[in-house]
Amino acid sequence: MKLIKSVIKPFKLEEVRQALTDAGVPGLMVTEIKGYGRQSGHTEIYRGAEYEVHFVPKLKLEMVVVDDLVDAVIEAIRSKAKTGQIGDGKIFVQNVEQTIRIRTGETGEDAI
Amino acid sequence: MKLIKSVIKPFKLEEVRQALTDAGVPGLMVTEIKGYGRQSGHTEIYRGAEYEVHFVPKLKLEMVVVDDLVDAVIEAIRSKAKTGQIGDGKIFVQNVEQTIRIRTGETGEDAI
Amino acid sequence: MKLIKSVIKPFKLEEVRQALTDAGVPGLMVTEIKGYGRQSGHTEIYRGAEYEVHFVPKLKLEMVVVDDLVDAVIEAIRSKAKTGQIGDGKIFVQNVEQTIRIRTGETGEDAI
Amino acid sequence: MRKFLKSTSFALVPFLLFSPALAQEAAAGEPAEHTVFILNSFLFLVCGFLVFWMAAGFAMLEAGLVRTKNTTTQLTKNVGLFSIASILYWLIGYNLMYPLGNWSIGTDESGGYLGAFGVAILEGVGIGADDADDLSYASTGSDFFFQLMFCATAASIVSGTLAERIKLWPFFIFIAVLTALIYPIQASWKWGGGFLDTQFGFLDFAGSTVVHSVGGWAALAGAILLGARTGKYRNGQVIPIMGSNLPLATLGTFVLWLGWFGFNGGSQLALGSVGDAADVSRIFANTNMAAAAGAVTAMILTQLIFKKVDLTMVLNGALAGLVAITAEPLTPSLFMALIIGGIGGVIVVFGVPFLDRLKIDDVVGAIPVHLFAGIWGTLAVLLTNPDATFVGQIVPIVIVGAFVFVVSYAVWYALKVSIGIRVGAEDEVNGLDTTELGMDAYPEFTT
Amino acid sequence: MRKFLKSTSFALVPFLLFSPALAQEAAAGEPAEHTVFILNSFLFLVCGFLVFWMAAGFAMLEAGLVRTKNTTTQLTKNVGLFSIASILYWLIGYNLMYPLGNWSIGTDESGGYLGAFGVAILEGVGIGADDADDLSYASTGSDFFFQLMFCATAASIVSGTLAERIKLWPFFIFIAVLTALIYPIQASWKWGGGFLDTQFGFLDFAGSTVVHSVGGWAALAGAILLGARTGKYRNGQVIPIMGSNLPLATLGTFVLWLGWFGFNGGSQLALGSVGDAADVSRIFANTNMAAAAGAVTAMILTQLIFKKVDLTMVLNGALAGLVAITAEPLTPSLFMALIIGGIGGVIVVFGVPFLDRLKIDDVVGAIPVHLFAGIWGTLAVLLTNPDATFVGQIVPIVIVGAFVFVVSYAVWYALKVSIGIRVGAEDEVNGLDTTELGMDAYPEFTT
Amino acid sequence: MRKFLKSTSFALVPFLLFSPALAQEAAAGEPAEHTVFILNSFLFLVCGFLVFWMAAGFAMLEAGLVRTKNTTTQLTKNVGLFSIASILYWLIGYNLMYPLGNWSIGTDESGGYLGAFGVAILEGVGIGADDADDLSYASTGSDFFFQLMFCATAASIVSGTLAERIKLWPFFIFIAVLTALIYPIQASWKWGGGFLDTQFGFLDFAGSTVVHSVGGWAALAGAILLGARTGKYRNGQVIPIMGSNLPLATLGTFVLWLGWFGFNGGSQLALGSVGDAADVSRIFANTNMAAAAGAVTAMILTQLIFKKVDLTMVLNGALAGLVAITAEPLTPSLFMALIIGGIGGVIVVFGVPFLDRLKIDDVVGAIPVHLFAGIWGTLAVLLTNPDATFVGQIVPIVIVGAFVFVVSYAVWYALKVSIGIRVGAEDEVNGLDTTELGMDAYPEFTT
Ligand SMILES: Nc1ncnc2c1ncn2[C@@H]1O[C@H](COP(=O)(O)OP(=O)(O)O)[C@@H](O)[C@H]1O
Ligand SMILES: Nc1ncnc2c1ncn2[C@@H]1O[C@H](COP(=O)(O)OP(=O)(O)O)[C@@H](O)[C@H]1O
Ligand SMILES: Nc1ncnc2c1ncn2[C@@H]1O[C@H](COP(=O)(O)OP(=O)(O)O)[C@@H](O)[C@H]1O
Repeated sequence: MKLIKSVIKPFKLEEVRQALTDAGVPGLMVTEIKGYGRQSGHTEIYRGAEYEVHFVPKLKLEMVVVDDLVDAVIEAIRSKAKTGQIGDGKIFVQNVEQTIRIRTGETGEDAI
Repeated sequence: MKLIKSVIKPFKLEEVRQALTDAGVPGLMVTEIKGYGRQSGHTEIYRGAEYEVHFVPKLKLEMVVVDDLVDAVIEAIRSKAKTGQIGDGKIFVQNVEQTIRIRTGETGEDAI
Repeated sequence: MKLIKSVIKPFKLEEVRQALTDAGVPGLMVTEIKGYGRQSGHTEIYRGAEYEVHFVPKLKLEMVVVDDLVDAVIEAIRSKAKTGQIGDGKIFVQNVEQTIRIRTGETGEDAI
Repeated sequence: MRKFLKSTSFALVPFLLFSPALAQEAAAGEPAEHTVFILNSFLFLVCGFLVFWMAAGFAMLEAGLVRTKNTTTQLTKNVGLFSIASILYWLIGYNLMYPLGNWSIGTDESGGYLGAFGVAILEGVGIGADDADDLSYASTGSDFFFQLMFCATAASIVSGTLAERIKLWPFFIFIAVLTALIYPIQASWKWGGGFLDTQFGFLDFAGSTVVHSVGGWAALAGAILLGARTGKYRNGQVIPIMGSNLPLATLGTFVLWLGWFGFNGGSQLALGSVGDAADVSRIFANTNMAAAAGAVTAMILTQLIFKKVDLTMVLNGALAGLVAITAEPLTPSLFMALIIGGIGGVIVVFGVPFLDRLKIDDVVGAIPVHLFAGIWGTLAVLLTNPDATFVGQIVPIVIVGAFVFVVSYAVWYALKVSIGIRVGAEDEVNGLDTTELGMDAYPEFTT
Repeated sequence: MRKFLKSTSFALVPFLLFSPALAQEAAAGEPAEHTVFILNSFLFLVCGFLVFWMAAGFAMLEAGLVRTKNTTTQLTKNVGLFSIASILYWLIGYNLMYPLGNWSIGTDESGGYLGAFGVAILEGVGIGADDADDLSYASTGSDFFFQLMFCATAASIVSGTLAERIKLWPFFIFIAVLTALIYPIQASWKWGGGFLDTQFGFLDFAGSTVVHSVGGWAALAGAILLGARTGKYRNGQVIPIMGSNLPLATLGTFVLWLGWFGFNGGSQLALGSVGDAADVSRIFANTNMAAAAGAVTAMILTQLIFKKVDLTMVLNGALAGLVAITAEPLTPSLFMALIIGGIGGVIVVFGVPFLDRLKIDDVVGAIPVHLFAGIWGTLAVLLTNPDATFVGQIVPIVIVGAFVFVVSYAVWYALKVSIGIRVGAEDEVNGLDTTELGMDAYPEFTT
Repeated sequence: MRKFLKSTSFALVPFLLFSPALAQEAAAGEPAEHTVFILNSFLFLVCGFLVFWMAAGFAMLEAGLVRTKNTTTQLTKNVGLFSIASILYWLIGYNLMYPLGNWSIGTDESGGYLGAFGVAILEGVGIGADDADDLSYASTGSDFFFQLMFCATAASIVSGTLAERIKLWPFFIFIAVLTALIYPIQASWKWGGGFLDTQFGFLDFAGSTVVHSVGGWAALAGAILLGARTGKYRNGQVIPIMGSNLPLATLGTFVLWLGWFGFNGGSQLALGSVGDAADVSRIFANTNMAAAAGAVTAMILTQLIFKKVDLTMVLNGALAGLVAITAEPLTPSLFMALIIGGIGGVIVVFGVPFLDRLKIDDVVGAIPVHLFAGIWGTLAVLLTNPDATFVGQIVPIVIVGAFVFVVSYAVWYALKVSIGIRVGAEDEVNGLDTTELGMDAYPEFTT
């Protein structure tokens, strides 16, 4: 089981979610985050004082999937979240040792 | 050391927190997220237009614990977060390689 | 590649971000969380009724870095986020198996 | 409203009897007769729109004191209740409250018990002076407009207490009964020239009892039958449930404070003489003083008792000061207004936890503010108005309280056993906005 | 505003002719001549500040119904448009609207088509009665103040429809044209004594057509040329875009409701007689009833059709009720006001999805509320005012509509092809607050 | 308030001397004497409640411009300061400001320096014309109500500048001194008939100096002693700290704008003649124009200088326009009002960064708006009022400024060295809502 964590541009959520569902991802956690990366650091003015904006609003998606699904998921996100412009985001893959479904007590891949 | 990441229904927070404290979990990170899973997809109407609600408000709990505590934590969450109805949430377990307490510089299990 | 996840006091963000940039961290995800730990449990009164405040506002930083950078990152966070007072936060290190940059499709360390 | 009798009797007195006197007075500098009518009417319109504004005040106060997950519902209730009150007060309430001699039960002389049935009818378009319903008073339209707002105010009080767990439509049904029947009937007893006025000499200038305690009693009956919000009282402890938006609550309080100048000032019912102008001015000044005193008292008390100032209590304190001065905003000196309002502030600081000890869950503190401080205010008339008697104040307080509480309880009970008044347990947890309305108040802020 | 003619003719009539009559009347109890002037002026000032308050109402309503990422821009537009209207109505609009006989095209007798050019000039400081521009009416300053607010109202309507995608400065340019030229010219046709008044006997008391439909037509022209927000219509489906802050939207609606008492009540243009006072009172009562009926109707209809009450529709319903009664708030009985306002509520519940089916994206529902209900209200005059004729109502509706729509379309079009009116696609996605202003409305809430 | 002298002298003149004249005038169409009294009183009440409303405006503006973590505290300060002002102005301020000849130091003739001590006493209940304190003016209650609101306004100005770091109770103590002593004493110099009025012929119609600059000077003294917010100035750079809720800030500005019609309009102090009615109307129109011009100017300037419109500057611009016109809202033409207000807008756009360069941290821009534009407005009287002299304007500006600044500085200093005025560094970082009050403004939105 793998945890796939991905940062995307907020307005891409709906498309990506659709693609992930199609790819068979059973569940998602979506968090509003502030992203810092290459797409940062422009200057704004507030009441006459300049300041640098370091953070950009992003969404973080997390999902746990069976190993076989990892590639399809990566592909789904890649294709849908991509605008080709700086700030599109990243995908990270981590290992997950155990999963439990609270409602039923199922564990492992059944629980995903 | 393990990271236990769990999605629960928001109104269960207080009960779960109590049980986790009792089980000896020393700290927690709680994040408001939008959850997508089986409990999703009902239809609403806004100004005469139908739309599907894909996301449900959930809380994500994250805690790092010593290996020995993992089972007790899972049990604590399972028993308290369960309503038996769809959408109760999941528990995921991942490995953690290192922990540092910022205040003291302690590392490893001492830092948890 | 490692995922470094750290809880800090919100007002330390700017300093820590600066230090991380200096250390060569290319990107960050920042999430507003509620923290529970030793620095918790004081009592407040609302409309004449006492209650315990269990959670304290914190920020969670997540960044994926190449293995070589881990120590420098830990050091940067430790030195900048530290106030010496309870509630300064933690740093957790986890393994990351794969990274993809959505915009370019780059993978591995190139994508970080 | 003081000595309210829309005086058909007066209107019947031959006009000529008055004319010379009036002419003479006019010569002495007094406003011409029509000017008095115009000024009185305009006072009602201006004060009436201020009281209208209180509907917005209640809406914001309550929207600020509920949790976000119930905010849309609370807003909907407030817009809805005002609209329903507007319609039903026209349809039934107004003539029930002001039968002008046409009592269904009772008479003007003996004091009436039940007013007249029939929709409100205004004067025609472009009337001449002879066609005015009561040239010595004000236009019926302005009176209706002003009175309607009082009825709606009583209804607004209820929605705050019962927030976060009551179903939408049963709530509206109760509001319809309250504004069509309960409020007007008891109001007729005093302001329509009914038996509380005639037989007891009851004094309640702008309605500490007639309006505010009525809302409070109706809310109390509902709160008892409805039960507390899930999780409010656990293991013998009170678990505070924080209001989600204190700027809104503060805004609402300022709006109410502003509206109250109209509420009390307009209840002078006249602006056509030097004395009336000076009286309305006194009322404005006293009303403000009582509110200020209530706020300051709550500020000091919460600092002393809880060691920290509690803004929600300060807001409640200002409102309790306003309710307390409402029964007699005219006769007190500014110093007495300060005392009367200040005690209002004391009442909420102790009244809110007191209710909690009884496990009566009043989301916004409407019962301490409107009922407790309303009773206090009605009794406080004794302090400054020599015309008031203890019996003449206490008996009407009890009679109005008993009537409103019993009838409200009956209506709530009927609703409870028929269509139900409370949302399901899980619906409550998920929030009424999701389950009752399917619409979040802040869809982007709360994930 | 009914029968508006700032009556230079009147003012020309030798003063002596009046004096005896006035003196006599005064003896009979009527207000003295100067008192009438004062009361009329004060009515304008009080009602004028209420209508001013509507600018805040629109701002809050719209800020609540857009997404957070466009909120600062929407607020800026609202503050800006009111300010621009204030300046341009003084610079050009006022005399264009009230030429007082000095028509550029047309005459008072035949009915004018284009008013006078020149800035607005008020009466001097500390004038005596002889220096009043029209002693039988009201001070020019109060009239200007009141009229200006109507002009600004028409402009406010436009900003809601076009929210979340229009560029700031092109929007302001349009507002300048609207408030300097479009609104005043067509308003002169009726209220300035122009041809719609003279030749058609068109009746539009407070401006269902002259103000509200004008805003609606201008908005419609803009919406068509601007196109819908990205993502609103996808694959033949309507994708709802939720308002971000319903308490603000509700507050805005209450503010508008309150302001409307001034809007309709002040349009009586007089408070100096018993009849005028009673009329203004009727208007207040009817205005309130129509709003309440619109809200209740929308509440019931959304419950029946969608199975859940839709707060945003209820708010729109109240406003549609208000717009509907605006063409004739005086002659209806309260019952007829209920019917007229209630139908306003029906109109929005069906009008909003109807527009969506046409893929015309109206962010706040301004077109159903102000245009559709405005047309209905103008026709509804026929129900209660025997002076109205079908032709006299329908033809002006069409003429005003055609004029405003065509000219607005031309202006929008010119802006579109010159400097452009729509922000870039990515800018729209990121939100106008970031791209147009670089300033978040709630920088801490939205990550 | 222009030429304010509550004229005991006048009241002493034998009534008979006036009577015939009045009777004659009445015959010529003027309002009867009592009518004048009623209209004047009513003007005060209406304008007074509008100025009351400004308290809500300041509260919302400031709540919107601070960070969420300090919002509850800011709201508490605003409710508290108004309440404290209400009590202390009654207790001490009113008679200190209007000694009616009973100067503690000085006389009416030579010009007073220190007024009378004693609580405010209103006229009795239901007075006849003979018992009016000043039949030629207005009821004392209405005057007190109106004047009180001005005092509270001066206090409101202070809270904005010092937000986000000042302790609650020390702030309240200062407000008590300000409203009991500082404001009334200097106000007596002009409006109470004191030496600035008598000896300098100082002109300040509604208080650009007497009210607004006073708030500004008191705020400036506090800001200097209090120091900037942590993190505002770092390494010689200004680090902007964004306001958390711009819709609230915008709402607050609209509320202030609305209230200002009462502020300036009521300062005419009379509505009982054609001239007064026309003058109040001029004032309303000019006030609106100045605000609009301030907003538009700020809009254009921020676009030109910063390349993007800055909403917070536009809001400040409107307010600066209002402050600027306050010293003389009557004599300017609409065009001059536009110029005067527009320059107010220029002042804030440059004044805000200017203060920052001095490292004086003014959270909401109250010093540029109320002090800088207040000075400008007081000087601008010279442009349109031939009675004004340069010396007569500049010397009072300096005297008032010196007095208020020095005394305020002393009081702040005494507070600082005794109980302290600033919260601890960590408390400031955590937010005053947590540390001072233990209550979040939006507990659910901010994690
Ligand atoms: N090494 C990283 N660790 C964690 N998050 C990252 C990392 N690099 C980028 N991100 C996240 O991805 C987002 C997009 O990255 P950015 O560098 O701006 O653009 P791009 O991915 O197109 O090069 C950032 O806002 C940040 O939240
Ligand atoms: N594979 C998954 N990866 C990440 N989160 C998941 C996954 N499956 C479920 N979740 C989270 O758990 C929540 C509950 O899951 P759901 O399928 O709705 O109900 P249940 O767990 O009762 O079957 C979801 O809202 C989602 O946030
Ligand atoms: N075991 C843990 N797992 C996850 N988060 C933790 C853990 N321990 C602490 N934290 C986080 O770190 C924050 C600071 O910890 P705390 O115990 O209060 O202070 P300190 O780190 O100074 O001992 C907590 O608010 C919590 O969010």
